[in-house]
Amino acid sequence: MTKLPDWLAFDPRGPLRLGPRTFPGRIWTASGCFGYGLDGADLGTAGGGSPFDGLGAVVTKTVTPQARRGNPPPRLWETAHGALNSIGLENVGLARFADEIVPVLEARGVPFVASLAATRPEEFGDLARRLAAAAAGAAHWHGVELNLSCPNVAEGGVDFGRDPETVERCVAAAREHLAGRALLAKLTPNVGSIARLAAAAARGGADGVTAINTLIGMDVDLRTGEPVLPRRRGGYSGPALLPVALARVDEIVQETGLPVVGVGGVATLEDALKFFAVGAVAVQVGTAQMSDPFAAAAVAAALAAAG
Amino acid sequence: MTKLPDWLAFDPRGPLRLGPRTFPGRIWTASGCFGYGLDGADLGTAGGGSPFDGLGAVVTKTVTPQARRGNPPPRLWETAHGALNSIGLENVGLARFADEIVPVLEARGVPFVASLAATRPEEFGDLARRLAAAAAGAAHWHGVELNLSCPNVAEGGVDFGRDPETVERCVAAAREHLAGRALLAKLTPNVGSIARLAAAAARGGADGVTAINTLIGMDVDLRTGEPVLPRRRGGYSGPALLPVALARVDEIVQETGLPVVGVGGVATLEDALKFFAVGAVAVQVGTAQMSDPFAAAAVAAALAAAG
Amino acid sequence: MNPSADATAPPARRLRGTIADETAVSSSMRRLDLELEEPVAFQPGQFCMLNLAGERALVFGRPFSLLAASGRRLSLLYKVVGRGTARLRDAGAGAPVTCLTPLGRPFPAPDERPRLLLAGGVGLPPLIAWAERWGRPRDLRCAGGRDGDDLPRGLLGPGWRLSADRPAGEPGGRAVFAGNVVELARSLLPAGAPAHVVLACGPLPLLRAAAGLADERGWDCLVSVEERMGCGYGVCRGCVVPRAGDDGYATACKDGPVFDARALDWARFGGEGAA
Amino acid sequence: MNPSADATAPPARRLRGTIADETAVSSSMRRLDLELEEPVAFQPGQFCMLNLAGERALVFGRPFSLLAASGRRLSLLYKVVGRGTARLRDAGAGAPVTCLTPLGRPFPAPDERPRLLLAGGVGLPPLIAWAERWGRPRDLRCAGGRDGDDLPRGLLGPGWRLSADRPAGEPGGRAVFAGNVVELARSLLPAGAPAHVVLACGPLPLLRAAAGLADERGWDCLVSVEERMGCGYGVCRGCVVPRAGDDGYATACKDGPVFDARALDWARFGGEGAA
Ligand SMILES: Cc1cc2nc3c(=O)[nH]c(=O)nc-3n(C[C@H](O)[C@H](O)[C@H](O)COP(=O)(O)OP(=O)(O)OC[C@H]3O[C@@H](n4cnc5c(N)ncnc54)[C@H](O)[C@@H]3O)c2cc1C
Ligand SMILES: Cc1cc2nc3c(=O)[nH]c(=O)nc-3n(C[C@H](O)[C@H](O)[C@H](O)COP(=O)(O)OP(=O)(O)OC[C@H]3O[C@@H](n4cnc5c(N)ncnc54)[C@H](O)[C@@H]3O)c2cc1C
Ligand SMILES: Cc1cc2nc3c(=O)[nH]c(=O)nc-3n(C[C@H](O)[C@H](O)[C@H](O)COP(=O)(O)O)c2cc1C
Ligand SMILES: Cc1cc2nc3c(=O)[nH]c(=O)nc-3n(C[C@H](O)[C@H](O)[C@H](O)COP(=O)(O)O)c2cc1C
Ligand code: FES
Ligand code: FES
Repeated sequence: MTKLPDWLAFDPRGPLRLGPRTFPGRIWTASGCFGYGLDGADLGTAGGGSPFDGLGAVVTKTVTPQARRGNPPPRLWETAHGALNSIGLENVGLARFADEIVPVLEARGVPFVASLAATRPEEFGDLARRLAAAAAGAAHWHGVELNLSCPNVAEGGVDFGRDPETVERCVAAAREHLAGRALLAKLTPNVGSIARLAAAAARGGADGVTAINTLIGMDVDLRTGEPVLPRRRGGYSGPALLPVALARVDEIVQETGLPVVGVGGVATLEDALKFFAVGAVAVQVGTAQMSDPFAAAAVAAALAAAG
Repeated sequence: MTKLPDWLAFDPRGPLRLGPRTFPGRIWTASGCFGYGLDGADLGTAGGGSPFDGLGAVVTKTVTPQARRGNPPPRLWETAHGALNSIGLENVGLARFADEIVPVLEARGVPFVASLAATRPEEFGDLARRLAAAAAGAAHWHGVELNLSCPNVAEGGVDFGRDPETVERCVAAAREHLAGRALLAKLTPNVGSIARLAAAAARGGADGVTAINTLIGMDVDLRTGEPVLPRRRGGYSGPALLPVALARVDEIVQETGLPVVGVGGVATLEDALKFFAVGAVAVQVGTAQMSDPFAAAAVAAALAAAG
Repeated sequence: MNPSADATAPPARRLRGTIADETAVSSSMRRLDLELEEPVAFQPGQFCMLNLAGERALVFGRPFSLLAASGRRLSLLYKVVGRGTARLRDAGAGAPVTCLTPLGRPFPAPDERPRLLLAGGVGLPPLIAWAERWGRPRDLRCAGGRDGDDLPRGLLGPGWRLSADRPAGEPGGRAVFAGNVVELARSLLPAGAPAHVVLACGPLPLLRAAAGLADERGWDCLVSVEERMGCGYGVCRGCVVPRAGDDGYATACKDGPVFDARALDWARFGGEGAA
Repeated sequence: MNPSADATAPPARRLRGTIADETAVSSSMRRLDLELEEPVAFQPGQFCMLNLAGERALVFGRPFSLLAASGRRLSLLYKVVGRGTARLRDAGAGAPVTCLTPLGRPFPAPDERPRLLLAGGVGLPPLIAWAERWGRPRDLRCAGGRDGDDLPRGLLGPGWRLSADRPAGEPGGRAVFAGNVVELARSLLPAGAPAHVVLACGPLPLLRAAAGLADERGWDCLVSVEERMGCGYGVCRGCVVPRAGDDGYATACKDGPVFDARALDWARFGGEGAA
């Protein structure tokens, strides 16, 4: 791809205005697939460069009110066309995130979006309030993505994020404390109408939505007949997801017109352009970022180089 | 695979008792992927044989009260890891199905399940009644699969099949007329809880459920920026679906204990065994049957040969 | 006029085999020779569904017209246009394949009327096969390409007239008409020329123009259509073309790919192939 | 005792390259030589995430310990156990790869205390590399296999003592101890033997037995663990092993793969690898 297609409705090489913020670019990394945006900083390629080059934002691993140790291994399983994960939201908790991680991201100038999860709307408000207080002056903190859709936790998780009213209340609770930051709700595809969830997020005050989180998936070990993941089912991501993610983004854009950050199966500039074609304003790279730390940076570079 | 795994809870080589019927086998073809069970009868391989050898049932293409001409082409699109279709339920209508197709299947001794779709519960009852009357003496007609989940029709279709109460009413309406035949409800994965739909089907009198129909999917033609399918989104099937189908079957079995006929991404005996591992009582071969008319027969033969 | 329904070709089989040979025959066309499990026979106009076997298999096989068969050797001509054809080209000799063949309704054998063969691009193989099997001197054979270099001249005997949209040099030393293949035919068969039965195979604009010519002159016309296919044997209803007379569809794989031009609804015929 | 945190190895890079050579070195082990874009250096115990590039790429790279590096040539030993390793074996010379390397915390350089090297199966390469770089005569090197034929004898100099669960013939002409590699070590270092620092690499039962031996004797013990990996560079939390002291997890890829045995919670350590 050396030339950008002329059907593009906007120039995806420019910065992105989303709610009150301007993001430096439209290629982001997806939550949970690039840690807290700290690891990988010392990685290089033969041509030099860093995995952070040209990124519009790093969406950090979802943090919860308290630290979580996550699910027992194995937590990851490759299938023929994608990946299953059952990390179980292992994370350092909001306090350490705010105290130890945000300052480093800020010092390094990494544009980031903090992903937050909780099990009740009030807790989302609380998380947002605490983060806003701790990171008040952080110039590179562009916004918050509410993870309303993690399939790998027993309480809350995906069921929680399937109810439009709950989505609206979670978003509204967080919105209150996030003046000046972009607020996104990350939605699950394991639902009938994702557009209804998006509309609910907008009513709650979201500046846009992120779609999609993982599908529910499973694999079986034929030697034992048992599920490969100890918790049986997990989150399905990777190349197999692309057509599903595109359809869900399209559904939201067509039915609500909201700004959508697309995610699911993106590995190349071509994949990203498909999301732009259906109206996504930015694109996240998830599973591909795990197999190649430079995946998102390479998409951003290819986009920048396209004439 | 020359030996069946010893963790199997039952011998999948035997016949299958489902409701009032005994099916000759547990490897079936999926609706819409093997026509009406007529085409392909004259196909052979170097070793002889027929695509129908060893099949437990052919689930015929879904028929509706009236014939439908389906959607404009292109109706099929290959993606990197699966297929998108937007056939739009093109079919000959119940009358021609009952009058012209059932007698041939019956004469050829093809065990079959008739797939039916309509847009209101009463219509399902009507379809069942008409078919039962026309095919009363058909010994190879084992049952009916209610397609409550086609994503490619404007009215009815998948939205329709997402409401447990509607599912229950459709099943109950058909059940009335189907004494002596197995009744299955085919469910959509584009929903939060598929187990709730399955439970509703059971309340309506289904002998089991079929899971899953296609996911909603989409692709974009990068030359034009337009969706590849004229109706934008279509049904996503094939290898990419396997982990999703397994998870959905597992969800139903774990939460309801109902008999489930598994479908989604099956191409080999190994794939089929994964469905048996999570408790499916039979398995359907869909997309794989399109690329190889002998796919299901080969799975059945491999199963029969396994010691 | 009906494409052969009572084809004398044997019923189709799914055969395994390997790629025996793969070579360029023009600037854009390649020839693929398969070595299959069993001998195969076919009627010109029939096709196969070809797929790589094993890990490199595509979700669907790809339809290719049959060019020639000799014992267990089956030959095609193809153009690399996307993922599947690129993978075929890169697979290399010895790569395992599966092949469902022969499929579809062929071009009928000739009667006393002369034929006008109109072939463009990947529409060449069935008409090359037809001409080889049944061609007579009074038939007019026209093959069209983009620039002339893309015509597989080694496979087009001296009986073939050539055209090119933008003729390049004359590498084959044979005169190339500047224009499309239907324009070439019009130049050779001006109004008042004796009636020909048209056999056309190529991209949709060619078929449309061929049907238009035949309609104008009141000639019979058979066209071989191209549609994306899933199964190739009639079960998926993925490969439909608009049928004349009602608002329904016929399948390219089983009702076709060869149709009487009058059996198709040209007004509704379009979509992606029309570009 | 800590695995080297201040490794002198350079930071990891993602390098492109090709498969330069691929050959069997025992009944079950194969050697893979890569030719990369740039020269690479590593510390024994470090690993790479290797993937095929292009159409044959796997969703995730696969972790392989580094055996040797010389200029732009990087060598591994591997066993075909599943889809990924089978695809590597079948890729053939010249196949393009990507390689993220060197990753993880290595085995530390030696101090004055003698080392007991315990290597089993695909745990051999890091300890072969360690012995090559830092081995001294007083270190005891033990390598274990299933039947002896699966040990890559050409790579195990005379300093290595060999064991096999079910010894086959003696193709290498060298005595093979009947039993597992920890039993071999116990037979050579009976109770009261001088203290050794244990370096262990292999399947979980081996690591567990090695940690048990060290614990009994009060020796230091470093183990290199194997876990399924997604990223290899610390971002996915997929490769965790149970940490001692709390009920949390450490990552095999970044906190390890080499751990002080006391840093791991052996009671919670298990799952699939335990079989
Ligand atoms: C009956 C029949 C006979 C054919 N005979 C030949 C032949 O002898 N030689 C040959 O080279 N090709 C032939 N084709 C076309 C050939 O099947 C397509 O070129 C091939 O399927 C493209 O596969 P791909 O994966 O490389 O392209 P894709 O990536 O699938 O598509 C690339 C491009 O090809 C177009 N395309 C894809 N499939 C078809 C199709 N079935 N028909 C028309 N356009 C398509 C797409 O619109 C796109 O522009 C025939 C098609 C049919 C239906
Ligand atoms: C730090 C590290 C270093 C390693 N070094 C080597 C090495 O030098 N040589 C070598 O041959 N192998 C090594 N391995 C193991 C190697 O990564 C696996 O054998 C490989 O990933 C299997 O891939 P596959 O697709 O062939 O198997 P899969 O189809 O993924 O799995 C097949 C079998 O391998 C097991 N397996 C898969 N991945 C792993 C894993 N990461 N660890 C343990 N078991 C696994 C599965 O449980 C299964 O039994 C190492 C692993 C780690 C974590
Ligand atoms: C290992 C792993 C961990 C993930 N963790 C999170 C998470 O913590 N929060 C979240 O919102 N999404 C998480 N996701 C989902 C991804 O952000 C993304 O939505 C999904 O994987 C689809 O995109 P992909 O196909 O590009 O991976 C995770 C995905 C993977 C594979
Ligand atoms: C071309 C095509 C047509 C289909 N038509 C029907 C249909 O008429 N009725 C139905 O219940 N399912 C239909 N399906 C869905 C399949 O029966 C099956 O549920 C789905 O494709 C998943 O299985 P697979 O991955 O094995 O194809 C169709 C699928 C395809 C690909
Ligand atoms: S390709 Fe399936 S019906 Fe023609
Ligand atoms: S493999 Fe991703 S954190 Fe270790």
